[in-house]
Amino acid sequence: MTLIQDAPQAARPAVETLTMAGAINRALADAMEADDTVVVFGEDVGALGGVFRVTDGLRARFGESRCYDTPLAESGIVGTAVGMAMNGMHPVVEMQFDAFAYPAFEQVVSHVAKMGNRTRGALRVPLVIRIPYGGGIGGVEHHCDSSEAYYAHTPGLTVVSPSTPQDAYSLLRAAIRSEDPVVFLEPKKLYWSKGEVDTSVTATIGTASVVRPGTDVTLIAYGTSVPTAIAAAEAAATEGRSVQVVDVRTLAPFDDATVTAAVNATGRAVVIAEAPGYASVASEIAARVAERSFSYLEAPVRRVTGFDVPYAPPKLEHFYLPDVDRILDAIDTLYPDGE
Amino acid sequence: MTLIQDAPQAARPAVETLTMAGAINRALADAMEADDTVVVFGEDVGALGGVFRVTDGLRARFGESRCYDTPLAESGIVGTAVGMAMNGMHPVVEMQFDAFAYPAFEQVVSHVAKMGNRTRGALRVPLVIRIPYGGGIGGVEHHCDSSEAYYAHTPGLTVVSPSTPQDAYSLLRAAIRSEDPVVFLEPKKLYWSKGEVDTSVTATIGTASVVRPGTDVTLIAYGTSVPTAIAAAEAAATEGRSVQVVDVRTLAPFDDATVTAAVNATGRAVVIAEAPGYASVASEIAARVAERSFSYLEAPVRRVTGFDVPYAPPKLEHFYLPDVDRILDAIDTLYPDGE
Amino acid sequence: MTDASEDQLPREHPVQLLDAAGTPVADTGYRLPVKDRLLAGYRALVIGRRINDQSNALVRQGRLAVYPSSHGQEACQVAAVMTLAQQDWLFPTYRDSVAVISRGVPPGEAMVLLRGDWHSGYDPKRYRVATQATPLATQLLHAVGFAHAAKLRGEDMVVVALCGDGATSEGDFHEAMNFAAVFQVPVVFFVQNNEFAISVPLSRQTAAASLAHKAIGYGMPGERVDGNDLPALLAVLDAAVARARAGGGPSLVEAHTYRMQAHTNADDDTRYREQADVQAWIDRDPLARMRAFLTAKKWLTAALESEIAAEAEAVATELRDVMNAEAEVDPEDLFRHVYAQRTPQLDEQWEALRDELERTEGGHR
Amino acid sequence: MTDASEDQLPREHPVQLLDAAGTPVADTGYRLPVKDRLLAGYRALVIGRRINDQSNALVRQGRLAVYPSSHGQEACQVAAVMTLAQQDWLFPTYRDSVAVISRGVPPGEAMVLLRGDWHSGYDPKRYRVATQATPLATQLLHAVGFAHAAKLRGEDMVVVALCGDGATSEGDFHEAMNFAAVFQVPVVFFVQNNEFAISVPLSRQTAAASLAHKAIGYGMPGERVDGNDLPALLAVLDAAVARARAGGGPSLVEAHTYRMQAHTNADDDTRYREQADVQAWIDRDPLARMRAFLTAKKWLTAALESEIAAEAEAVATELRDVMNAEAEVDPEDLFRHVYAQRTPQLDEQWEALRDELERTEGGHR
Ligand SMILES: Cc1ncc(C[n+]2csc(CCOP(=O)(O)OP(=O)(O)O)c2C)c(N)n1
Ligand SMILES: Cc1ncc(C[n+]2csc(CCOP(=O)(O)OP(=O)(O)O)c2C)c(N)n1
Ligand SMILES: [Mg+2]
Ligand SMILES: [Mg+2]
Repeated sequence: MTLIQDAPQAARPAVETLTMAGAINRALADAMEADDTVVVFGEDVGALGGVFRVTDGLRARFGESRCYDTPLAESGIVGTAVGMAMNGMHPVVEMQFDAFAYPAFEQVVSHVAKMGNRTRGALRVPLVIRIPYGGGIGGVEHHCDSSEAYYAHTPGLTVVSPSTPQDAYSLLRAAIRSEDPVVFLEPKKLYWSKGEVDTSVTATIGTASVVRPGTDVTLIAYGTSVPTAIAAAEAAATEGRSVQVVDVRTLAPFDDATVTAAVNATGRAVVIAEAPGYASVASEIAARVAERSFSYLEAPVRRVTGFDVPYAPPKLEHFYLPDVDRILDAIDTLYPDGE
Repeated sequence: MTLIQDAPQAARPAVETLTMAGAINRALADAMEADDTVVVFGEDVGALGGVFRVTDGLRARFGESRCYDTPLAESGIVGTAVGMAMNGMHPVVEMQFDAFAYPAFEQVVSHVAKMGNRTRGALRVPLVIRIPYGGGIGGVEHHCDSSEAYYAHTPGLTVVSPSTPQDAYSLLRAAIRSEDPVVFLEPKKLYWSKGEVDTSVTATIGTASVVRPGTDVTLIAYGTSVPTAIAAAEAAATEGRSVQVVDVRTLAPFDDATVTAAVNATGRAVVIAEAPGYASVASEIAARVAERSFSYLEAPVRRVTGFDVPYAPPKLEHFYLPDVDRILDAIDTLYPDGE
Repeated sequence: MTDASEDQLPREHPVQLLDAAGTPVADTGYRLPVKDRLLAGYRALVIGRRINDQSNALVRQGRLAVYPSSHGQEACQVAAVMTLAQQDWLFPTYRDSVAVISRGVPPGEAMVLLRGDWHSGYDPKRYRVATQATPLATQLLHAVGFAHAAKLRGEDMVVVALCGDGATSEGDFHEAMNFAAVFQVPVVFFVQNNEFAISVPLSRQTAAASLAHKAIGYGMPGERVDGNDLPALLAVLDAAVARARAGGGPSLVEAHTYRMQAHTNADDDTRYREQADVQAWIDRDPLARMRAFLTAKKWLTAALESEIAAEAEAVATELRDVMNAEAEVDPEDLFRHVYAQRTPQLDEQWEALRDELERTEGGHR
Repeated sequence: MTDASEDQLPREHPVQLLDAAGTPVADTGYRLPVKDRLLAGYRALVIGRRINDQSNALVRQGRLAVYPSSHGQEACQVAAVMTLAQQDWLFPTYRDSVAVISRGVPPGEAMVLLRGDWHSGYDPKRYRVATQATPLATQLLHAVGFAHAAKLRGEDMVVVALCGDGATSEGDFHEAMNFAAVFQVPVVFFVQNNEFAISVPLSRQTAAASLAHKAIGYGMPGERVDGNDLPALLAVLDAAVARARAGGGPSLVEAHTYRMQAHTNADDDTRYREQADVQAWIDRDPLARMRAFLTAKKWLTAALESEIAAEAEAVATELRDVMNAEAEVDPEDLFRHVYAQRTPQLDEQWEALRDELERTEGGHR
């Protein structure tokens, strides 16, 4: 973990309304501006600017040697990024979609996550692997996996997922500054969501945040599930329940302090995530909360997650995805005898 | 899931004392004898009989076309196994060690797990991926990973891990008979453990078993952790505690019926597994138990797992591995005010 | 230097039997296919082109989620299918819908993936066509294993596995080529080199003289062919398939063609290529070339031309009609096929969803 | 046929400058290195052989957990290091301990992995030697990225990346070769083809005429060399390194050698190969060959011979002594290096372990 230093003062106005994709693009540009060891590469990140346009303009602005397309091979992208990081660069690589990061899995698990530990810190590999992940965009098979559990379970990786443009900007800047490798998971569905971004705001990896106050129930979510959780909290308010929402933000390592305090205050918790629930990050959060807040819990910790099935085809994804109703139903089960 | 049919009567005596490696070898031989679509391939499985000798004698007995070495490429091994299974064969492939299965991850997650669902069952891929896993054998880096969470989290996979020679035999026969792909995790540390094997005994994938009765506490474990849990239960008995042990056996899909009933009966549970605990199978079990047995629990569900660090080097692994003392300590925490 | 295996290197120039104008080119090694085959091929080309046009239209009308067009690559699509015997198998990619339909898969079943009601819409065994693969190069390994199984059983079966130029950079391409050569399985690797992997040009995929130069590194022959020249494609693929069928092992065929349209409707190719480059390839259109040749030969009469046009129209109409019919989706399908027998875990989850749907029936709470 | 890139094919026979008897062989392309270099090489060979013998002994004495011997491959080990300039980097595998030590890593640090007190025992930056890679072919990508970084900064640095014949079958080998060629980075891929991947013979790894035939498929030159002929290895590697240093891009060098001992002490090679085959290679021993040549040349005097023997003995003694000294292990190390700054999660876990160790101090409860 690294505590982030102050962000350099940008020439442009510090505060702007940006989409999450725009905020990430801005973070990449500002990081490349601030540190010329930062290089961006992957598939279609150059002239095209990425299939989601997240790297738009970087090649034009920083040149071919700072932002370039590679041969079409994910293990090659991550493996060469490891070598570059070993040799003083700070690579930020893009995996085009969640499921297309799987060919790089050996490099991620056996080297990205372990090189620093293997060498007793003599050779750390500061690099960022950006992965657009999750569904809700009507994508066909292999374009909508929520693959965070594979990374969060792997010791040595830092796994981050923002839910707002501001966090996307600040957390990516922090990730690029980190001495440790970071898997930066970008919720595709939120790429076009807008928000104010103050580029002078810094974020600390490893910290969750309470994004909505509440006294009756705590909803714990990350990525795409955060706006859904907030919407559910608002709906619950109309039913007279005060629901708190925690955005985990860093999936690994976990911020127990914030989450445990939040749950202890309400005594009721629902964990929300889009990934299949079995042996997932949601399982971990539920298990931790159930153990650490045991004596505070009025009801079992509920999980609202994806089903344990392959991600749904476009026409069925609305049945698969956690939504407000499903969260409200889960909240109801926390009050077996009504309120 | 497939309920297994009766095993064909073997010519040899039905009951024998075998090591787990021997039992797996016997299961492979009996399956190849019973069904000539069963083929075994991988690295060094032919003339050498596998680095753990698990495929010893198969090539000599069934010939080069039934048991053969491949080029050194795990994605190739699993990917061609998928193709073979699509075309009427029942491949049983060996990954030489846990960490060396990672290059095959994309094939496992995107095809092995999904082909049947993708084709609405028109094209199932019945194959078994055998993976020697876990530590406790003084192996160097990459030879001792407990990688079960990666597979158990992936919908469409059946994940099995035996803890006795009998289960190793019966579950592997069931896995090979399954219409679904099975990841068969073999606890390396138990390869040389001996036990009686009755080849006429069948097992059902998807069922846990209570391997030791007890009324005070339930220990939930699988693979290498089962003998450790039993030893801890025996030690606890000398301290006057009656400790029950459940062997999960099938890590996915999970047998809630058996586990929930067991925990409801004792009201106290400890989940034991060697893998790093974060977002793991142990997390899932703890979360399920905490939710499903909520009103029965006298104390929080404890987890005794590996630390969230890369697997330890040989000289440090005894600090890393869950052992009897660590389990007994966890049991003590279930009695905050002593008994 | 010279080497025994040197004949595994491709020719310096792609095999061509018809030049861009449709004029026959003499070739030492390959002969022009017979009249009927060429007419059948032309027919398939016209239908293929029509399928591409219709599919693009369906995307615009929102009936298809996405469509990776093979406009300009129809000769490759058609040849890959025409070279197969009935018992042979095709392993296509997302780009190969025209090949899939040419092989006999009903358009309505072929388009299920791109319409989004399921991941694949046809029974591979019925048409001997594997599912259209999205993860690049992964299907090549399936093709090799599939052919290996046939070889182990001594069956007469050849597998043609398709991939693009970009896919050759993936590790799975390497492993598939190598397994195929080591086990001498009856597979023909047919690479449609259309110069682009989305926005990335061929020069970023390889520094080799050609992709076919990779074959010798596996100990199999590599050949290059003009990918917009149907007769040449048929001649080269027929030879490769015959070789595989005769037990001669795998080979690699690289077709030089061009992706005349954007990667998919979602792509904007003006960001990464000059339209002049595209124009240069439009002048080498595979259809125009065949039409010119067949007309000069007087094999293609006005009557036949309009007969084929009518047939193409019929296929397009069928495609439009099935796509315009609303697909019925059943949420329980999410749980039905994950395992051969649904697990208790999935029973429980389906029941939860079913209850939820019943509760929220008639709108949300 | 012929092709512009054809000169990227290797020769039909491996380059040889000394035959098995140590008699010089005339070669058109490569010249015998100078006397001092050859004597320095011989010295390194003797020490390397001694390291292998000593390490095998340490395994038998239980001081090393395991040892993958390079007995018979010492010429490759030594040449790979002698060809490097001081600023260059070496990317070795588990089999290359002799190369690692030849590069200057103290035996005690080099053997930490195999002794089992940590995953790697030296600071790669200090010796310009990457960690010894176990997952096959994965280090080749690191080598390419490493060299790419140097190229981007315009530094004078060449990377020599080692792997075995079996590793060439992995997807990562393909991706590394391709990235290196596309980006023209200064890497020399040096494959020690010792005929076996544990029990699997070369014939199961490739159907190609040679592994060096893979180079042309990436657009880089491939060369074959007698792997037990130190002068030939030096000449060929020097040329490849010079080419890379001059900006000529990557190349592949395949050394034909033999794994004269079992894969590791844990292996039983009688299960899969005839001892006669091993004997045939013992007759081509790289040391004997050099000794015969240098003695015939009268460059190797009895005095020098015993001087070298004494040096080798000293290295062996150092190795034995450091290995016999008990390694101190600290359980807190498990938590210290996972992240640059230990996380609260790991603080908590270390504290739990520390308390447990204090509780159980003086034995178990
Ligand atoms: C493993 C993997 N990585 C990335 C992608 C995303 N992707 C889809 S198509 C494509 C380009 C493929 O180019 P090519 O192989 O030449 O085929 P073409 O699209 O030109 O037919 C990419 C990068 C993918 N489908 N699979
Ligand atoms: C990815 C991966 N798969 C399997 C292994 C297990 N393994 C270790 S060495 C070896 C054989 C390697 O042969 P080769 O590349 O020829 O090198 P050599 O041992 O002959 O030096 C195998 C299969 C591994 N280390 N990594
Ligand atoms: Mg292409
Ligand atoms: Mg070898």
